[in-house]
Amino acid sequence: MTSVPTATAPSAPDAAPPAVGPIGTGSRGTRILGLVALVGIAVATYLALVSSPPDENMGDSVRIIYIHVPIVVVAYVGCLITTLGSVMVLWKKSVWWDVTAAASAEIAMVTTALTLVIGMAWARPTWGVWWVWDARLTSTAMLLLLLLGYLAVRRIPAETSTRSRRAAIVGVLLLPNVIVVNRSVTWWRSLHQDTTILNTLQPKIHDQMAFALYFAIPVALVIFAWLLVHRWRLAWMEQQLEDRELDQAISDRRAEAAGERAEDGQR
Amino acid sequence: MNDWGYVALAWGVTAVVLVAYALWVILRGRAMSRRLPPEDRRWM
Amino acid sequence: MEPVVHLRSAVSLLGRFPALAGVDLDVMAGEIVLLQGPNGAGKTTLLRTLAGLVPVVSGTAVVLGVDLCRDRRSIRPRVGLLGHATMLYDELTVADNVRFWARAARASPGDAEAAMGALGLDGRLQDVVVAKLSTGQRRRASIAVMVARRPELWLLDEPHAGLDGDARDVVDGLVRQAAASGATVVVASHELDRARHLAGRTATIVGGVIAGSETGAQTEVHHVP
Amino acid sequence: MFRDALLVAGKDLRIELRSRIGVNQILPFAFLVLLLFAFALDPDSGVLDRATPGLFWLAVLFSALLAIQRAFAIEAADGNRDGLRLSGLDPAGIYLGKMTAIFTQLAVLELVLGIGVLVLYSSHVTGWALMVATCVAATAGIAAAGTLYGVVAAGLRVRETLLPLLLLPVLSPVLIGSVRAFEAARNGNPGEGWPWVGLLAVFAVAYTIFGAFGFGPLLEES
Repeated sequence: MTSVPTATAPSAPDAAPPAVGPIGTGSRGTRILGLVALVGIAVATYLALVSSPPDENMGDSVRIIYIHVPIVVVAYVGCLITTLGSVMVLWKKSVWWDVTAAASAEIAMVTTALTLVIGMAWARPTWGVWWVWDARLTSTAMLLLLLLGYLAVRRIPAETSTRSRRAAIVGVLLLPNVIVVNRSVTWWRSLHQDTTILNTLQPKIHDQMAFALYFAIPVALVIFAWLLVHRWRLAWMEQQLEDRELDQAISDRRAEAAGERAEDGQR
Repeated sequence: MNDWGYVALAWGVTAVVLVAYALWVILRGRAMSRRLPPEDRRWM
Repeated sequence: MEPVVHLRSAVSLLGRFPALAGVDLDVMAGEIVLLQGPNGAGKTTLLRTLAGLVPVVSGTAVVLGVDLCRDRRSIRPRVGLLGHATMLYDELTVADNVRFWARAARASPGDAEAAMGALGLDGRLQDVVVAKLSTGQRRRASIAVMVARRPELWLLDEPHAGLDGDARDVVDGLVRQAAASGATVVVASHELDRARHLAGRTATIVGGVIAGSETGAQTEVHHVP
Repeated sequence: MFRDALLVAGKDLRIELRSRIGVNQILPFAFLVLLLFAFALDPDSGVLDRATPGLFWLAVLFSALLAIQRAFAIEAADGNRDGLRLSGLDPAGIYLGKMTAIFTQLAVLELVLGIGVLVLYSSHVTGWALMVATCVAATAGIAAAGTLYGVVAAGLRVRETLLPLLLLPVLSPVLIGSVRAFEAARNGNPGEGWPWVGLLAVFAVAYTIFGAFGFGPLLEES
């Protein structure tokens, strides 16, 4: 017996000829979205840094708020989507939502870290210190740690469905934990100090200032959407590649079994 | 450092981090898409 | 009659490695089947899959009338798995261990005592902490846990390893007795002479695929797709 | 479910009684933390006295990490996780059982540690009822969340490093609540402390319910 029964051999993913068609995670939709974002960024920057007046109390450092608030909104939306996605994974066993939760958690992590840095850059000229044990700052720092924990769970090497279920259980708790931490920290601080510090956050808002702020928030959400789509596609491809490697491993193993059998036959 | 310095710091850090992150995602996406056939990238 | 084990193209993963790459296997009630094959062929994973511990990612797998692709939990109390790991708590005594696992499986207290008796673990040994047992005694305690649970499907992974001659005979006797009373047995063993003597049929597994099955002198060879 | 919980809790506590890891290692560690705090904060300046409630609960939190890791280490030995999955025990029962065992051990630890704090830091207490209620609610919360995140990390190569990262941020409300309640008890106005006990109780109940549902899938994924 000389003919080795060959198992169905799909082309190995690494050895495959360079994929045809356009390369990357972009598409028509994302290019339009990206264009909208770029125009939005230009206008928002002009409104925030040039056309709007300095604040009576804060001076020019009010211009930090125009970027701070939109970034915070993105971070919160990211957490919300992560928790929503985790619920859908547990409920419907959805791969789509698993990838969405992962992509949005990573963006939320980046924007939460940015929130802290921007917040400190604002606190220093306003309050004279980089950090105060204010409820918002403290609970934002805890939010960053919760997100890091979630992403650490995602990075544990495991079979796809195992990983998605495990991450989903941690992810479902993300938003409730953020809320409980935030409430307890607020309650804790409010017992100790009055809210004079917080009052500086609510200045009398000039019309142009309000417009700069309210314009920047949707722009940030467009940027978030653009990032989310690209990150989603990247995560999706990573998952597809893992699945392909698995199919390859299964057919390798079958071929190996067939080969060994053929050797036995020759003996 | 006057107020503008802190404004520049906040805006600068945000710009650098977001651009770096976006670049990372795009470049990794390009590298990854070379290893997959188009049927796995249906958004093309 | 419906087979107790019915696998078609069953694929199971160890991490990201396909330990079972499409297994076809049928075992009827009351049968004793020997599973043989080289190391790394997938014997242990096959037994763990049949026990409902390892998920079946593709193909068909029905054990004791339950579809493992849908529900892996409900069959577990009905199977007994004797693995490489003894699944005993080192800090507890032999009797504590056997009684705990027996009660967990809702077996009667009498079954626990009877199982310990059958494996020579009554008397002085039953109050010894598991950490102080010899390898052979440990194996015996592990077998006693399995026997006490009165499983319908026995999955034995190298049941003779680490046992002396007398204990091996005891194990073989228990297996025959179980099969005679309607239980089904799948046993993976390197001790082919002893195991062939016990088993009515031998299935060979190579590279995560069943390569052939043999009853007495008859040999039938499956073809891989 | 409750039958299974009792069975598992009894088994875990019996293992603890025989191995005495808690008494011989975790309890001494908690005392060590108390001593180290005294070295770090000058006992003569009054800082130590003012910080006592916080130090007590930090010591409990760090010890709880060890107790949770120990509770899952006994299942990791020699395939016992497989044993639990094969056993036919209700996963919610296993969760409640392990949680009860951790709760019991931590309660004993808090009692001994509390006496230690009274003696070593020469603290004086008022408001016993508030303090006992705080201990019960906070410990239940720590055990409930700890058992859930413990099984997430159990059986992984990164378990020692992953568990603190996951668990400590989640337990920060428990730390805040229990420390504030203790301060209220010490300062002689327990009225301020009871709302915190309410928060701790809500936390414990919510995590117990979620944990009872989430434990099964997590036990599978290993």
